[in-house]
Amino acid sequence: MNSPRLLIANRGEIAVRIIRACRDLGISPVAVYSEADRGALHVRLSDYAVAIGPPPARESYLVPDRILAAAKSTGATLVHPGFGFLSENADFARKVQEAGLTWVGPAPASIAAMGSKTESRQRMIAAGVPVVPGMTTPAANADEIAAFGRANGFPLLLKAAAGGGGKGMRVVRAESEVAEAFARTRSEAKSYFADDRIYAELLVEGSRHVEVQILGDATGRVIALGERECSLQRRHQKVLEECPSAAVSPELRAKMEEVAVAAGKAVNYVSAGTVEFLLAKDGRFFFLEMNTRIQVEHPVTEMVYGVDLVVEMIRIARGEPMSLKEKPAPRGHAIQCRIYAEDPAHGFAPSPGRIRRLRRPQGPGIRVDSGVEDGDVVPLDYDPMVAKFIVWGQDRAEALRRMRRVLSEARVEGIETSIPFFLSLLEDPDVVANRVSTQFLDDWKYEPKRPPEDVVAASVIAAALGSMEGAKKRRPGAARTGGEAGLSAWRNARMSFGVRE
Amino acid sequence: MNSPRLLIANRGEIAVRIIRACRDLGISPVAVYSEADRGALHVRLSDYAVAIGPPPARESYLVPDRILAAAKSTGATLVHPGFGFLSENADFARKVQEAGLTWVGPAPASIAAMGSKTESRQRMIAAGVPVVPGMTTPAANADEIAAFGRANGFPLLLKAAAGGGGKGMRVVRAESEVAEAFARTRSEAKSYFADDRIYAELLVEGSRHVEVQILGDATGRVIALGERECSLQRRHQKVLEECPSAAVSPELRAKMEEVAVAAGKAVNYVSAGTVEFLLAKDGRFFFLEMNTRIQVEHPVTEMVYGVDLVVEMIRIARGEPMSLKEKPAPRGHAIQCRIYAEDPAHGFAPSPGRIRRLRRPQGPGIRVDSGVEDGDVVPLDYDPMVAKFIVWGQDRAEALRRMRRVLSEARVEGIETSIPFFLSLLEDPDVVANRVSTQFLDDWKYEPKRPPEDVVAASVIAAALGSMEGAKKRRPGAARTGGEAGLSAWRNARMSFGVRE
Amino acid sequence: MKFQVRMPGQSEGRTVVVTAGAPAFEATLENAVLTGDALEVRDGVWSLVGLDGRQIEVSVAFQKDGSVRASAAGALFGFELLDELTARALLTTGGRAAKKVRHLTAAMPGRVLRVLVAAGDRVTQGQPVLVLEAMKMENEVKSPREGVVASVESVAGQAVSQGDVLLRFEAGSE
Amino acid sequence: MKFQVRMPGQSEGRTVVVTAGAPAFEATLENAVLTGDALEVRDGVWSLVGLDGRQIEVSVAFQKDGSVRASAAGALFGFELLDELTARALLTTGGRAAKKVRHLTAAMPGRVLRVLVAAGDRVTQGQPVLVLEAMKMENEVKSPREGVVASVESVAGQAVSQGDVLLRFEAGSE
Repeated sequence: MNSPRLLIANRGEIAVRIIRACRDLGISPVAVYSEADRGALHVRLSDYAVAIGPPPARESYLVPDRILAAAKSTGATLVHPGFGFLSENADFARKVQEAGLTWVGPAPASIAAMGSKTESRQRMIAAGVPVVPGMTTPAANADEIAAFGRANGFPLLLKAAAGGGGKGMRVVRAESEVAEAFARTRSEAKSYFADDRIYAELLVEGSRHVEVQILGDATGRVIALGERECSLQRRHQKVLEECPSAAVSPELRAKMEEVAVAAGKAVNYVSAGTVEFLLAKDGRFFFLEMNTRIQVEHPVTEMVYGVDLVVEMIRIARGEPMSLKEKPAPRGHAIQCRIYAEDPAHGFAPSPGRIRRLRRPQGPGIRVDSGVEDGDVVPLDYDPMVAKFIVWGQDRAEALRRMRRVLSEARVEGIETSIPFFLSLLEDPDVVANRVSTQFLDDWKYEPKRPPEDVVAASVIAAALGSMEGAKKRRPGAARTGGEAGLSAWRNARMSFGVRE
Repeated sequence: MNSPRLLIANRGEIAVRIIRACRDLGISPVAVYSEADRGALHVRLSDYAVAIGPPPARESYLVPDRILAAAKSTGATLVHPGFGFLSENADFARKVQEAGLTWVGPAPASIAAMGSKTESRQRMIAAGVPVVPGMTTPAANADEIAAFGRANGFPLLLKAAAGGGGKGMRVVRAESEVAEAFARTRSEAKSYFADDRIYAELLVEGSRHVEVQILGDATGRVIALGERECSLQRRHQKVLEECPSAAVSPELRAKMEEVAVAAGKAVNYVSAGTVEFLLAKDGRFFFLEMNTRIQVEHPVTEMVYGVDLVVEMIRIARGEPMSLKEKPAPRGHAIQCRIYAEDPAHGFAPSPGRIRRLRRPQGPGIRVDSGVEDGDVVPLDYDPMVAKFIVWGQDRAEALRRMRRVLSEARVEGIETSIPFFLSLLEDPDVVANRVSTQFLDDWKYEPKRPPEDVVAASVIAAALGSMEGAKKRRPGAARTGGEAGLSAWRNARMSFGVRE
Repeated sequence: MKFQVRMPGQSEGRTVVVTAGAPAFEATLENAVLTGDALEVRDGVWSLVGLDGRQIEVSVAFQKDGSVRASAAGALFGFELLDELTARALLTTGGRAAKKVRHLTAAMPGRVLRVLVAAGDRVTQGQPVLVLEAMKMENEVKSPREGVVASVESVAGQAVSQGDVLLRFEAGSE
Repeated sequence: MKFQVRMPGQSEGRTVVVTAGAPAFEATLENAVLTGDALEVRDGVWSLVGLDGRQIEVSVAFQKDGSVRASAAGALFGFELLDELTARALLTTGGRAAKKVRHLTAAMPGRVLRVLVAAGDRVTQGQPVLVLEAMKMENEVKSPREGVVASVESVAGQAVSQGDVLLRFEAGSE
């Protein structure tokens, strides 16, 4: 245990992802955990682990001093913030550095410059990068937002100034909605980012969300690693991402990459970062924000460009140049689905709990990043993302086929997940043809699929057999009230499921 | 269920691999199973499944008529043989075609030409490809082998004429060993390949096993997809494979690929196949044999060349051209470890049984192909391979680091596996530096690693706590006889594992 | 053994009679006789192979409320399975008659962020009465009916489980 | 509670005294007091966090022969753990005295391919007496001692489990 130690100021899937990068580099990972996470996978895979408080994030994962104390007590010399939590908190980054530790991320000044959406907009405007019309300072009250709406028109998008990852955003379609939306957005911003400043910008409808991955090192070199298509969003939360975007031509890619590198250089960017653009239907693109951290959807870029972004971040933080001698060429197409612990059949209600059985998909071109395994508990205190399914294919069509296979092969029992939602979504002709925008899922209604009749027959027989064998412990109990139609599902069972009459 | 159906005449990991290729192509997979495999994963992942006999392979997986009857009863129109079993049986391939089904593999004539090691050698000699001195017809008795040895010198290698995959091979170092080796090798050849013909060739010691992947389609096009380094073999069974070989220069690669394509064209090769070479220390290479089927180690090629070889085989069998418009360029380095159900600490004794707990490694650059999951049984009737761990890295050093991580992250409980063997093997400086030959593992002795002292302390405490909590059902029982030394492992526990005195 | 099975959204159940258990099962579903080979691979996970070779792996989990949750390749659904005695008993006691909603329960586990009403308040159907936070999302809980709040059974900051009573309505207040 | 623990290849056990159980455990190993937080994540899988923050996830499985199989990151090993009563009883009855080998048992499950000796044969130590096939490999089974075969307890084609008796030696024949 004389290898250097890296403290991961995060939990769940991204903490496990960073642990793997540490192992690949011969670094010893140090976990922190709230009371809700004592038995979590990221703790069990680490060499050191420190308790940092009660379940609510604001009393544990969001408390800088507890993280720093944990680093001190375990002798960690590096701190990786992951995404969310304190990852874009410039003060925290500064404190880490002042404590003599290495911050695995960009300089605090770069975070500060880009972390405030309003300041970053000002910087980009100064650098000649096109931006969407929006407020240049946080709104002091609801009236300022109403005034901006009257001047620029509705709909508006309310955003947390310290936010990111789609958290705490809200659409305001008319002046009458402003007051309530202001209060609600501010409350969520405070609870998630410990910073209640919010602002508004014009919502350009029908546009796509396309973002460019950049990587900079201490030599001043900044490169772009292509774009990601992230237009499929629900409640402003990305749910499915692709690399590359089928909507981006090589010429457009070159332009976006050029602007992204310029944006990075404008803030002396060192580390992995993402420059987000709004891509309008007419091909114009606008700077939205820059995320000065690793992104949930980074694996699609990794698969297409053959690079380990988290490993690069750690290398770069230690003062080494990035390992990529030349800009790598893209190969094939990758897609990621974010698997959430939620029930798509019941309005996507959160579905925390114990995972009774987990079958992870496997095989060629498949990557599963998850923060849980068989028997683990998904606590109700945090983001509901339990896994990411990432597939690679020679082209987009092959990647789509593989993703359907992966979603069918997977089993998650004990909690509900968004897997059935994705299975339906990937049958939508517009999704298959990439005719989407960031509003696409607002209008898209999930309908649970009717199970095939032979599967229903098999399930009923299995349940009856199981109930007979374990009559005492598993006998079916009382009934609930039923509906109207007949059991026509049985009718054709005889054709498809080995039947004698 | 109106999609075409493909019957997989195999079991275990490769059957599951082929099922995934079917799913990716929208084909419905049909499994066959012996009585030992009724509950196996390859059955559970299939749309159709047919029982084909008792556990011994010669009464089930090796009976052509049962396979054909299964295809007929389920309406399968394609048959994929996997590797081993009937995969290189030209008669079976012919029967499949005569039954009006599509054989997913090369033409029976190509199999026959290459399937007999003696005939293939004759063909290659005729085509001007260098071969190792060896018998050109099967040995009728032990005397013929002794005579060949007297003429060419010892050591010799005895091989099954219908064999492959390292099965049923034996080294004979002196004439006195010939009689017993002849009987034993013939018996194994019969039991595994249903063909007891064997032959001998000169063993070129200190050489490497390097093989070239080829792919041909019905248009007559044959391409080579680089080489694989397969020198690390135990009992003539490959255990670790790499792509590319660190011992092959770009010039040598070009030469080997050229010869491999010529070999394939000489037998009008259509499908995926492998041309195996013996690479001598001086850089000369000799044709060993051609495997006219998919190979256990195909995933390392898939990862480096970005191609799905099983999908290509199925496409090609259906008369489509291969999907690769141009020969793909290699990227990075891949390594595969074959995880066997065997106990390296006890002479690699077979270790079948129920897998109580399985943690599969995950993360970037990792692929796990396996035929079992949590709770599954590894039967004693078949090959002990339960999984393949495959890693990809930007270069060989990164791939080696990832493989060490993967082997440490994995947990298999309930059966013993070769994982500890690989963890030790990958610490060997000669393996790290690729200073190996096919004899390397003959001289290499596995020594179980002493567990770290703090891990021992933690385990003892966990066992004591567990024994206290579940006293009735898990209380430790009677003792066995012990050894000699003291428990010095405890001494330093106080330093490394949170101690008060 | 005889069972009644009912799919969600269907009022009438159908009869399932199992005449032979695992492994060589035989079951009658209405007029059709289904036979094949059934193996419980592990607790609740079954592989069924029909006479025509059709293989289906399905996991069936008996829920607390007596329903069954089934999970197979790309399919996830629930149904009710009752043995005949239980089914008849329910029919006799009229167990299925709809009841009036007397209280509001949590549809999901979470933390109460804000309570928007107090005892004595009159509320309309659909009116937000609480804000529940779960997995970093604020979820408005709406009143399922019109009526007068008899008591609020939860306070801000409290963690609640699925099914916990959040507030009660006065009887006959709608 | 007091235990005796012995690692393979070590004759003397050491004493482990657990003075506080999970979660806040305290145990004495010889002179050292180890304390920390222990959680059984699931059956037999423990996460231990020491006072200095060192985290170790270990799975401990109690074997049929009473030993413990431990599995942690990159480490797989066995040891014996006995509570003090059992340990003392064994010491008193001399349970540890080596016994003479009276029979040959199967070290692994497999199928008997060939039997190379018959009752009455005299064999030397290390002489192949059977060929066992498992997982497609032929494995020669060698005699553990010199002696006379009293009876062969297996026939070609027979499936055997680990520990099954394959043949017996005549008493005093070495």
